[in-house]
Amino acid sequence: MIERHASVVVQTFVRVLTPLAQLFALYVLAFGHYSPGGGFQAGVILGATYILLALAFGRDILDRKVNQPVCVALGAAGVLLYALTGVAGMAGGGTFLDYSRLPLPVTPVRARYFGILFIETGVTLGVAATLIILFCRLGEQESNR
Amino acid sequence: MNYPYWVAVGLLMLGLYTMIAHRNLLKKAVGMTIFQTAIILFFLLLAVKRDASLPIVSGADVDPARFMNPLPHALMLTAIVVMVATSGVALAILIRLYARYGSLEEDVIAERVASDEADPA
Amino acid sequence: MTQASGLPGLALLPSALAVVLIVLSRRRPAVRETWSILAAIAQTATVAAMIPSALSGTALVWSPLTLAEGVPLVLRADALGVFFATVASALWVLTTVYSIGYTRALREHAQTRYFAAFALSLFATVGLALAGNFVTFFGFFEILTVATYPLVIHKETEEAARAGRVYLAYTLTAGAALLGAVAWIHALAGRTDFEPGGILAGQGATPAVLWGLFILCLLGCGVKAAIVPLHTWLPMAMIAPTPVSALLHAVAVVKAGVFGLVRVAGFIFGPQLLREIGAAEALAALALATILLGSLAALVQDNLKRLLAFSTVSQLSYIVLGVALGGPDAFAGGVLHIASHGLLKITLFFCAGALYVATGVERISQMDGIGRRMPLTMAAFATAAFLLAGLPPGLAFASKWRLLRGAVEAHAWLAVATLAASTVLNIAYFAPIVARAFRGGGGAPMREAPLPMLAPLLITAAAGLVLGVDPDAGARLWSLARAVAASVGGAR
Amino acid sequence: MRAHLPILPVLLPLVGALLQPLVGLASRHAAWPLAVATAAATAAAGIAGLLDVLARGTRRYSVGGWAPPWGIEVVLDPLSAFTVCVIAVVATLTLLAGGPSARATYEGEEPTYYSLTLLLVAGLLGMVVSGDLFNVFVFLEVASISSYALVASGGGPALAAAFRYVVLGTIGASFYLLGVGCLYALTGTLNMADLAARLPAATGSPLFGGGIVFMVVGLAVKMGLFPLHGWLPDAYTRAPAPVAAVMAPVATKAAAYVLARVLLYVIRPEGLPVGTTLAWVGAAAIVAGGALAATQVDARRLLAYSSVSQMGYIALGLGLGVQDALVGAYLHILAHALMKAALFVALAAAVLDGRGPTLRALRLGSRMPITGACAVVAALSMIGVPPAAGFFSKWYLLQGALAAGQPILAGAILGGSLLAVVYMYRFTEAVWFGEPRAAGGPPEAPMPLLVGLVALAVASVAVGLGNAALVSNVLGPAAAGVGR
Repeated sequence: MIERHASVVVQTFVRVLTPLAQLFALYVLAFGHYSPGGGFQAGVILGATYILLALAFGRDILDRKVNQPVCVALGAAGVLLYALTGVAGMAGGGTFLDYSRLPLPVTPVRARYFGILFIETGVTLGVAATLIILFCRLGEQESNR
Repeated sequence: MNYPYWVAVGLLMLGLYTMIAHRNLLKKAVGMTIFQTAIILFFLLLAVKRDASLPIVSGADVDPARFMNPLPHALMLTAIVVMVATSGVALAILIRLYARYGSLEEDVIAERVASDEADPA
Repeated sequence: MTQASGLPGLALLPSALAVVLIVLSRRRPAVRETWSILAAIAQTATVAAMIPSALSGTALVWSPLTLAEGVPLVLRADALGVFFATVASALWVLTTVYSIGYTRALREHAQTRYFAAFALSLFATVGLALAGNFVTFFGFFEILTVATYPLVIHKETEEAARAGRVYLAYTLTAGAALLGAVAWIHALAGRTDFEPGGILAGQGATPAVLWGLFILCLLGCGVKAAIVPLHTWLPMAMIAPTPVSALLHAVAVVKAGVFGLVRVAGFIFGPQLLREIGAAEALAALALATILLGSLAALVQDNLKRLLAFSTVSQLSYIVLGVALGGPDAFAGGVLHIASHGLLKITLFFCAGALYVATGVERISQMDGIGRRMPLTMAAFATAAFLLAGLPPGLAFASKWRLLRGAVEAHAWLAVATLAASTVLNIAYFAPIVARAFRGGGGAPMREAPLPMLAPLLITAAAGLVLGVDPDAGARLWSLARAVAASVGGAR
Repeated sequence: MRAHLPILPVLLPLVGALLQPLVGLASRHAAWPLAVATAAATAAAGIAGLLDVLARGTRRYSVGGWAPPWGIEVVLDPLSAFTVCVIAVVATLTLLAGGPSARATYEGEEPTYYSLTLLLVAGLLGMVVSGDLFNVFVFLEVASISSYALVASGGGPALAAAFRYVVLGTIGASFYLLGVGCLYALTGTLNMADLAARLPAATGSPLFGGGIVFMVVGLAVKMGLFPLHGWLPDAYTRAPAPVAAVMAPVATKAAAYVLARVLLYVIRPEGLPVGTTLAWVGAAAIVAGGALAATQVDARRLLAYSSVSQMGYIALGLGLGVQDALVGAYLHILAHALMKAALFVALAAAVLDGRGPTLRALRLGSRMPITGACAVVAALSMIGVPPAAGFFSKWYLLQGALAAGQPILAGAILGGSLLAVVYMYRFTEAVWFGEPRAAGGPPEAPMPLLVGLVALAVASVAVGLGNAALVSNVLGPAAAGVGR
């Protein structure tokens, strides 16, 4: 079990940093088109913020904010968003993952842009959730079986 | 010219040897990572080209011959994710093995597994 | 000559249906047994209906589906097939009646499994009798192996399990050898059809290859045909209930092996080719050795069913001998012996079962005076025993006489001598039993086995006599046997 | 929708697997029906794909609209469509039959279990339809990682088996990747069709030989081919009963398929003795696996070693490479999947009833007559008794061995049948000699299990009887043109 780190400095710092870091994650996600960045990196940053919270305030805070079944479901939802974006391309008359054919009222080039954004959002969710789960599960002292 | 490939081969052998010869499961897992990394290195070496730059198209000055091959990098990005997942599963299993049998030495675990199977509690 | 007809397929239907119906009506013994009898009768009638066409030289052929690429499933009612199918089906009717008496008297367990496996065995027997090519034959041959296994282990004792293990080890190993032979023949000739006179001649196979094939076939069929030294499973399998020993280990299973050898010799290799590579002599030598060794082993048995089993080992090789000699007389005699041994040996087994049910006697040493208590049974036993030994006017005399004539014609003097010696040995192991049964024991009340058991054994004993006088009576078995020999062309 | 048939077999189980945790939040009881429905839809898509391919020919699908050789291609031809059907149908039946067993094993954690099994299925099907060597690797790892986790979910001894599986599985997958790298270095392409066109010009290079050896060895590990089968017996023995039932029939088949695809359709190493070696290794696997199976006292381990032996048949057929042998190998993929599934499901039924896993304690006999009968049918198919499917695959293999002039290999096939007699006999005897039905308690396995089991047993026989149609319409054309 990860213990709560009872230091005012650390806790205050984490309290301030967390929202900023999460905002930065969103920025990395959105800016991924133009510069180094993207869903994977955003997901790692997002996941790290929760791990940071757990390190400062103890594992319990994770159980309150995102408990494990929800976390697994979030991860699955992220990947599902990816897959469904691909399926939406099929619905628009293209093949699987053909974002230029997404059924959006924009030009194919813009549609490709949005398609990537959807997919990267899915990746962000998936990676963040996976990191949190890995942290929780591997950090458990005793296995349940 | 081909020396870097020998590094990859060396790492490969090192990893394989560690996986097969070491009795400690954690070291096996380390060997596994070295082994996979060697393969990634091998792929990346395939993309190397002298006097070439990153294949980022900016401006009109486009000469494909001056770009490095981006495909191996893309492939290895995927392979790295796969590798992370494999290592994650391996470590998760090791943690639970340790919790159950109190050791990561192959022979000790084999012994305790045998007594486990003889008398499943 | 062939003619497309669904009749051969129809012949398989009753027993196949019976398996399903027996399992479905497992909670009502009377209904279950009715299905068995009806199926047996229907099967006999269908098979009998094919006798005229088979005699006229027209084989009815039914080929409903392709088994594997280039290998159709063919059912073909030629003379030999109809001959064997008739014998097996007709005796199934009697055995079913007998079985009902037997299982009820002994209150056997797992009767549904028993009757279902029995029907499945007969399905396989008729199927392999009518099989028109070697692959089809092999299929039914293997089904027969599997279907008889539950009957062998019926008692579910440790001894039965051991017998079952030995039985499967022998028969499935043989099956693998036979599969090798079949596949090889298919690879060599491009087909595996049973054709009178053989299909392997002129395929350009070297003698070494032909010998290899012959040995595989011999291993494959020889186990079920109980050729020495492949016979050990048969005495062990006597642990099975007596009706099983009677029909399967005197008629269906062992004859399937012999029948397979007849098919191989007459319809795959052809007598001509067998003689050319010298395999005929080897087969004859094996048969002679088996005849003598089987008879000698029978001499020293005390358990009645084991004695009968060794007698079967010996008698089966008469058929093999006829095939090996290959002349028209010998071949026909050998084929006819399928019927004569079947009819007479089943009588003997029926008697053994009747003795066991009525008195619990299993050993010859316990049989003193039993003839007074069960005169009808023992009379039938004595009749069948002496007829089987080859005394006229029995059916076995008819077949052995032709066999002897064939041996003389072929100048196979060793065979003649062996046949004579075996007759003496036959009498030597049967006579003491009969003598013992009618010696002493006066005053004991008469107590025969129940009627469903008594009637079949009297009928088969009587049939042995009647057919001995005229082997062509009724099912025209002798004409069929001669037709087989003529078609194969028993090369001179 | 018809245009999307090649991708659906991957997409459906993938989406199904991702839905499991979401639906699991709402209701745990929905997991099993959802999984079975997903698998059934996948099977339906697979069958529709097969029919479509037979009617209209090979279907190629460019993922994302990028044309090959740059884009990722998914290909449905007779062979891949057939293999998709085998894996999807067998997985559907085992998921259906394994339901009661999974409920007992994973009380409350069923969504995770079904998510992993569906991911496994998606990975296996992805390996089959992928037209790109690297994507094969990715799907291979998706399938592998799911199966590592599934095996590990047994806890205790299963963890040790799972770790061994991870290490050896990773060696196998990495070797495959290394081989892919060699071929990529040689030709600069990963697309199978493109590679097949470019490779003949490059056969002289040492990278060519090295690439083939690495790929074949890697895939041999994944398909559990003797002597690289080290992970398989422990994994199948210690995995929970429902996992073994889902995994054992199909997991090794996809690797065998990739081996066939790579060796026969892409690389075609004419100058190297790869085929001959594979055939002889297959023969050794048949004999060694059979001999090892014959000595086991644990029913699961017996079945695991029988898998080693049966994979030998497939390797032998692929190695011989003549038309009949290939048909035999492909048919054996189906035959073995059906019979092994039936046997493991029957075993799961026994475990559910508190019996097994040692042969001595099995005794299904009079307590579970239908389960026992189905197990016997599958055992007979394993031995190769006609008209079960196992007989006909061996028949074609025998014809192939004889046509290739390899009587010794034909002997190995027959010898394998004999060994199968021994080990399956021990299994069958354990099934036959049942103790009298105990008072109370369920007299038979639960209904879903029975339905799946009976379907598998019936299919074993039906495939045998109908093999001629299958061979002349699907497997023959699939093997035509590549057979020597």
